[in-house]
Amino acid sequence: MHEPLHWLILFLPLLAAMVITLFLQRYPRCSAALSVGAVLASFLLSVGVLAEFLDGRAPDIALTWLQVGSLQIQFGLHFDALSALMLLVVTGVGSVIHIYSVGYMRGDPHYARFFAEMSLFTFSMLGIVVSNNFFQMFVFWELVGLSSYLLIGFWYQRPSAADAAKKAFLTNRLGDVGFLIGIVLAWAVTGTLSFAGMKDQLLRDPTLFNTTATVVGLLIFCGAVGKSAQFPLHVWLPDAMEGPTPVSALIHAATMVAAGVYMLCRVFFIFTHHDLLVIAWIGGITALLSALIAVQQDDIKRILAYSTLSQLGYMVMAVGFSAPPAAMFHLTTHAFFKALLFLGAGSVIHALSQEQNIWQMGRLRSKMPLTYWTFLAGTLALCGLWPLSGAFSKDAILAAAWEHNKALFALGELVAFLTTFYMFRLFFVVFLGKPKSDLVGHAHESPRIMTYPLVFLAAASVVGGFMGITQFITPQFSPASARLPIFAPLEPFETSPVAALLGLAAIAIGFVAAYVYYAGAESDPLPGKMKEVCNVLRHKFYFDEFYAGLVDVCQDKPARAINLCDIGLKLLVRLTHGTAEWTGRVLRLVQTGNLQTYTLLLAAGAALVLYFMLTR
Amino acid sequence: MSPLTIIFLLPLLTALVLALIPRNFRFSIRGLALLAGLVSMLIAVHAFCKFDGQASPSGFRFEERHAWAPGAGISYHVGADGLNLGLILMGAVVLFAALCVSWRIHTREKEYYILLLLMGGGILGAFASLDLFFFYILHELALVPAFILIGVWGVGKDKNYAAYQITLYLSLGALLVLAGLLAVYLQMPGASRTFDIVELTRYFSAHPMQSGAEHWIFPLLLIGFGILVSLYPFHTWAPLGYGTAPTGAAMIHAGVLKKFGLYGLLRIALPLMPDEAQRWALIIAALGLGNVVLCGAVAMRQRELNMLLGNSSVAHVGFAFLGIASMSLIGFTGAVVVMVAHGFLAALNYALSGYLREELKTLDMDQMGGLLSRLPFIGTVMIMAMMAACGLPGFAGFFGETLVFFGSWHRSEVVTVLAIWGALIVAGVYMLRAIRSIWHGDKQWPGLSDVTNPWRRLPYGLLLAALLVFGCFPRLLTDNIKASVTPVARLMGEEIAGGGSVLKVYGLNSFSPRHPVEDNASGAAVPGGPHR
Amino acid sequence: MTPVGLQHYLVVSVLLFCLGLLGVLVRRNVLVIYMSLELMLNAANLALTAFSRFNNNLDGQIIVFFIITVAASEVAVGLALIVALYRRRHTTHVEDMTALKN
Amino acid sequence: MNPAMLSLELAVIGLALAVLLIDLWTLHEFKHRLGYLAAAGLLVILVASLCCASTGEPPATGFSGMFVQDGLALFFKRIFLAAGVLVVLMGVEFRDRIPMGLGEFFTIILMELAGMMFAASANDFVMVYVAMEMMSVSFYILISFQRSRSYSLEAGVKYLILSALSAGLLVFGIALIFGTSGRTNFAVVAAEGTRLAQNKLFCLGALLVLLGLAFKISAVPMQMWAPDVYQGAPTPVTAFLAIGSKAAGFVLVLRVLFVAAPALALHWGKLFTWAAALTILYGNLCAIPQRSLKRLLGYSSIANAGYILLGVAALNPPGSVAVLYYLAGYAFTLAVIFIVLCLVARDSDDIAVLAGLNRRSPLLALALTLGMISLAGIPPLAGFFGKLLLFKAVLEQAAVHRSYLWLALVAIAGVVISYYYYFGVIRAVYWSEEGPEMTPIAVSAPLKVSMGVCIAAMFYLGLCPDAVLSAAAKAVQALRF
Repeated sequence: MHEPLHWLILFLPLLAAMVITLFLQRYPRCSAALSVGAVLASFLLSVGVLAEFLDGRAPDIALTWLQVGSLQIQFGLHFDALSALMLLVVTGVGSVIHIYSVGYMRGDPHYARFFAEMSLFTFSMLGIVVSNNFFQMFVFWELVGLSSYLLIGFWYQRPSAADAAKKAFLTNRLGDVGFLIGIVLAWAVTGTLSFAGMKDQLLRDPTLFNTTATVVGLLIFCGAVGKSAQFPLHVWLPDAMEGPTPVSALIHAATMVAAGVYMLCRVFFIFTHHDLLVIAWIGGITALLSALIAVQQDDIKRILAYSTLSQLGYMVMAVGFSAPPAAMFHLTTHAFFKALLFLGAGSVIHALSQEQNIWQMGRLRSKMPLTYWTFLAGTLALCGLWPLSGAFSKDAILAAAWEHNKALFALGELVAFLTTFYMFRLFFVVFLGKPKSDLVGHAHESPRIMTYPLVFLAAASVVGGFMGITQFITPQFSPASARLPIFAPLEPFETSPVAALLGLAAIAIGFVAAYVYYAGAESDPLPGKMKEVCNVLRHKFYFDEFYAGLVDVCQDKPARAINLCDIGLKLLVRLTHGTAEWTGRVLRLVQTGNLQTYTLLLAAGAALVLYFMLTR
Repeated sequence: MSPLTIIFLLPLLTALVLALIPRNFRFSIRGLALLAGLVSMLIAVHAFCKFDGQASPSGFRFEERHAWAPGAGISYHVGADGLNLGLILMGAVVLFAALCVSWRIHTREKEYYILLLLMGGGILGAFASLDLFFFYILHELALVPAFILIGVWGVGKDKNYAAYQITLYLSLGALLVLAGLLAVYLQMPGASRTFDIVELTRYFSAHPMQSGAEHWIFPLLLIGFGILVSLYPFHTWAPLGYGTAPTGAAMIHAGVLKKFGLYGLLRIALPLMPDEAQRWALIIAALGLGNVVLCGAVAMRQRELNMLLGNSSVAHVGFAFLGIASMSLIGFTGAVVVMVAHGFLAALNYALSGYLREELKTLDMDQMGGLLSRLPFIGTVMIMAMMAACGLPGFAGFFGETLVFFGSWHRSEVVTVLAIWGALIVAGVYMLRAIRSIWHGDKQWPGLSDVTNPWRRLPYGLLLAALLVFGCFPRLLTDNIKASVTPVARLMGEEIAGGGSVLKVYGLNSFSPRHPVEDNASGAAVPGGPHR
Repeated sequence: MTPVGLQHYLVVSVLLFCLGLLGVLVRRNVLVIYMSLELMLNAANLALTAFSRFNNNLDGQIIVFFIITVAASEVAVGLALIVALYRRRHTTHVEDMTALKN
Repeated sequence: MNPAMLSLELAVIGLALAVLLIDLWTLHEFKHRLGYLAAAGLLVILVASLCCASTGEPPATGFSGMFVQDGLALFFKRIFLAAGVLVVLMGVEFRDRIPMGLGEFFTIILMELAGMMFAASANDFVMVYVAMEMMSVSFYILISFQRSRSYSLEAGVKYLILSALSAGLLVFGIALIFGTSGRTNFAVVAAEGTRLAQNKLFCLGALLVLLGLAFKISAVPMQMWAPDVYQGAPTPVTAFLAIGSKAAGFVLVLRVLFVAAPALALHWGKLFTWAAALTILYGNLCAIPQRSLKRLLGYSSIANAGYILLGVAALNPPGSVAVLYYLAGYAFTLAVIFIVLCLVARDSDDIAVLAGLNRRSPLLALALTLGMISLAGIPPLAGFFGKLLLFKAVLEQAAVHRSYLWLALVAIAGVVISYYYYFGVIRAVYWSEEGPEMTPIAVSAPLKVSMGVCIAAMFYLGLCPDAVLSAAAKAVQALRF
């Protein structure tokens, strides 16, 4: 491929976004076509890049964006296994979701704006993927944050959506603060921003970072905590479900939230084992907390959101176990099945006139068969039932956990159980049982432009495990490792049978538990049985309340105090001005108009002058 | 004739011509003013494109020099280098935009345009001048117009106080600067005294000022320029002044005039008194942080849009101060980028808030909400502008701010961390809250009208485009800037080599294991970095 | 008895000057104030004459002539002014002339 | 002795007598033409002084050294003549408010002018006294010229008493100086300067003289009269007081300090520093709450005396150059302002009369604004460059004595405070479109021209300082430091 074509991968979506914003606001169909075309073209070009990479001809392109003194900032396109895989995920899943959106968003008054923002997002996400240096990555990191903000707040007329967008952006920014500080620190020590350069230096001198090594790693990890919504910054993701469902699928399930994981893999070389331990535990905690919360959610999209959080926790945990290939593998399969689940949920919501409460659904199996079957495939893949794709990727992570940290392994198994439990809770309540509201009666299968993407994604979810993704990516992280076989259906059971079997057991227990409680349930039986626990879970462990208090104490109260100081300063200025005026008014009283006052003062003044000049 | 001369004389002369036109000829008055602004801007753009710093040995392009008053050491000397080129371009664009958005002014148009042109032309001339006399008086040309503009066309019950406050406060700063500049001038031996900045710089780099004099001259300049730039704690004039000023005046004042002080510090105070500047670096940094963090926090509490924008604008110049306080090439470059970027940004923000004020008759954010659906164009542009204000990449300010972070890290980690907090979080909080309460939400607004006429959209588009262009292609600015600030940075760098005084001053470097000077060895070649 | 010397003249002159000044400060009638002012001038005259005499320098006495002449013209104008004021206001007291103040 | 030395003074006195004589044969309705005659005559003399009269190089002395014609004297005489022209023209405009004796009004102005010119050339303490009294006596008459207006009379009496009091101090001081030095000639006194500087009696004498002069320039502690008298006097007379009397006072201060007693002056820096600082603060602070325009200008004149004292306090040649330059600019600035006041403030001089002026007469509004800007010292007008020179002189001294830095800071504070009331005037002019009186104001051609000339001069002095600066530098060569 020629070099300009590589640039086009990145800039086609941006171009689409710009053209739509500037010229096509009034032409919804054209804008949709343009947006979809752009992302499809990017996908095709990405396939080209993959071919190039497999041939060993993938280019490294870098322009100097900025050069001031010792600071050199490049704008580059870096293609390796990691970025090629991620490119395909982003553009591939992205294309499917774009196409789905054409149907899902039909009739919305801001149809064109939606596609412009989607294209902008695609551009930003691709920018992260192809970055060859920290700075460029940070730039696109922020842009992704922006597009996420715009898309969550797409229906800005809804106060809840507007609030959610704001919350998402600011929470992300908290992570970005650490990320940026980490970048600056890393640059200050190594003098370079490029991944390759820094990696080279670290290889040459592993003690380069000296005492700051752990700090750098943790600061960089902060970025991932924000973007991938890890504990303790996970609170924004569930709220982000206020955005349109395709947005949730693309951004808040398949791609953007995975960017954190991608970044961790990309800069894996910078982490020390202390960092990795922290990363693993943060991932584990996130996985567990969100899986627990998901058990007691009633909003279909929120359940999926917590599920996403939980799976992201898995991926981050995998990075913490020094297993980036496993993380990337799970990232890919998760992109397939979580996008599928969201789109399926979207299909349901679409059919039920925007109803999202699962306790208003039921028996949709007969009304929406295609959605039903694809959703089932997605659910099973998510639970990790062999031979669906989730099984392979999840087991890779659990195997790594078994090897590194038994406590986290146990935690992982617990999460696997919970995952199956809440997913089948959702599944039973929504698709089986009795209809729980009148809406179900009017439900009907979605149009083909929405169901075909479901089918496509379901297929990918099913066979994702056999695509050889680990095999493709592993050489990048451990070049010395033996070449793995491309097709290995029984691989989980071979590498770590304990993990795989325990995983299957967890799925089985989870399924049975869900069946017992929720098959045919009219309302949630759990709150009645475990009132306190459910209350805590329904309040998401009171994180939002806690943070509201924290923000009030750490930000609003100080701000109020500072504002008072500022008012004090203003008063000081007024006081100065007032003092001058007041002095003038007082001094003016001397001018009584009486000649005698004047002569007296004049003589007194003269006497004073004489006294001071002649006695000194 | 140098294009710089035309750029600033054209608005000034047009103001004179307007004075001769009868006040009923509204169309001609506005047309002529716009034409002058347009031509001035086009020449500025042309000069910006044609600029190549290498062309002359002195580093200045478009130089023009005439003897003016040799007896007093005054000459007419204009020239551009990377330091002021961007500012001139920014000033010219903002002036034109300010003239464009003034179409809503219907009372006493003639005086309004005359005063606006005087203000804009004056400050452009001040940026172009390489002679302290013209540098000073052309800036002061704005003092009276600003007073009258706020007083006559201003909005709000506090406008009288605001007009007085801005005038008195700024004149205090200007007079301190004047005293400082005169003191610098007097430091030269009697016969060779000159106000020429180039010669002053040359003289003082060969004969460093005696430190006794430096000790009081630098503070004079710092506080004087600081007042002009609303350095914490001398900032209280800014939000109120801008908040009450008519849109065009607020744009020029907040966007362009405010940069004068920073420009003065970089152009005069630092190169002439590098040692003293080093000694004050920590204080400058602390005050800059005051701007960024404290004024940012104040902005969070504001419920009036213009007060919020005013405090935000005060907060942003803090980054330029931090860049200056870093005393490094990267920091200086960042500071200048911040200056240019903030010029466009502040002008854009005030242009938009002015439109809102006209439409809504209030800027109380508690009464707004849901405006985006009624005002899609203004809303979209303002959301972009507000995003730019919280340091989003793609807008010019981002590069300035990050360069400042990179530059100041070696000086003080604590300062940098706080600055990053201020840039990403504090700014994010108040801007997003503002977007939330103004544009988002479900309030209905019948009867509002958006800007639909492409001509009316022009000024907003122009400013936004400028922000985006420099945000995406920062080298347009930085390549020129770094060439021009390299000598200044070198002056500072030699200090590091000489006594290592810098680290002692900051005393905060324990965190970073390696010294910046050594880092350069492993990094790319450093044209202007510190030398050993 | 010591001969009358320069000091004695000067003491008298200073006393006269102070007396005149006191008059200016405490009297309320403009006419009297004006007379006191003349007294001050005469104190200076006395000093000049004494200096002239004791320094053997006639310049001082010539200066006195200058002063007397100038003072005469001043008095002419001043009295006319006071009369004009009296005709308008029917008073020559300083407390009554406080229309211009603050 | 060269009688031609006195030609300027003689010409002015001759002109005065001519006006007085012609007045006898002039009908009442044509009397204002006498003003034009006087103005034209003065203009001719001014032009002559610029082109033909001796340049003051080398300095010529006459009348036993009492009278000196040097660069300094000429510089001031030109200022006086120019001020005279403008004041006479103002007087013409003012004629409807002078019930009788218009011819005498012009004559006395010319006499006054002659007194000022003598002051500029004074080289002997006796000359100082005589010139000052010549000015004072003329001012008694001029100030109370509106005999039907009790304000005018009251101002006259106040000026009479206070001026006489200060003259008393001056005379007594002269007596003491004469007594201790034996002579009254500046050059002779200066020659014995170092010996006399030890003599307390001489110091007392010199201080009393300076106090007497401080009255003329309205500096602390002799400043009390200015607001009352400025307010009460007829406007052209106020202008003449502000421009001429002050300049005459300053030339005398310079001469006494730097010609007669340079040895003393160097030790008295502190006196002038304090005087300058207090004068600046007093004038500016008192002016803030002021509503009467002429009274405002009275306080402003005190404040400006303070600024000019900065140049004296600097005790160096640049300081004196600054004094000269400032006074030149000050003359034109005040002339513009008073011309506008003559035209606008007819019945009352409350600041409210300016309301709507911008609509009534944009030209006058602009002229007044420019005047205020220059007075406030804002670029690019004369007042700015004058203040710049004054600051420069003070800062030059600050390099040696750090206490001068505080003086500079006080001056800066004073300037900032002064903006408060100067901008108050600008505000009155521009803020409101409506005023109590909205009829357009007719301006006679001579006044238009003179306003134009003054504004041009303000710009010229503000932007192109070289010519006047070198003239001033030459002029101060007469002084010794």
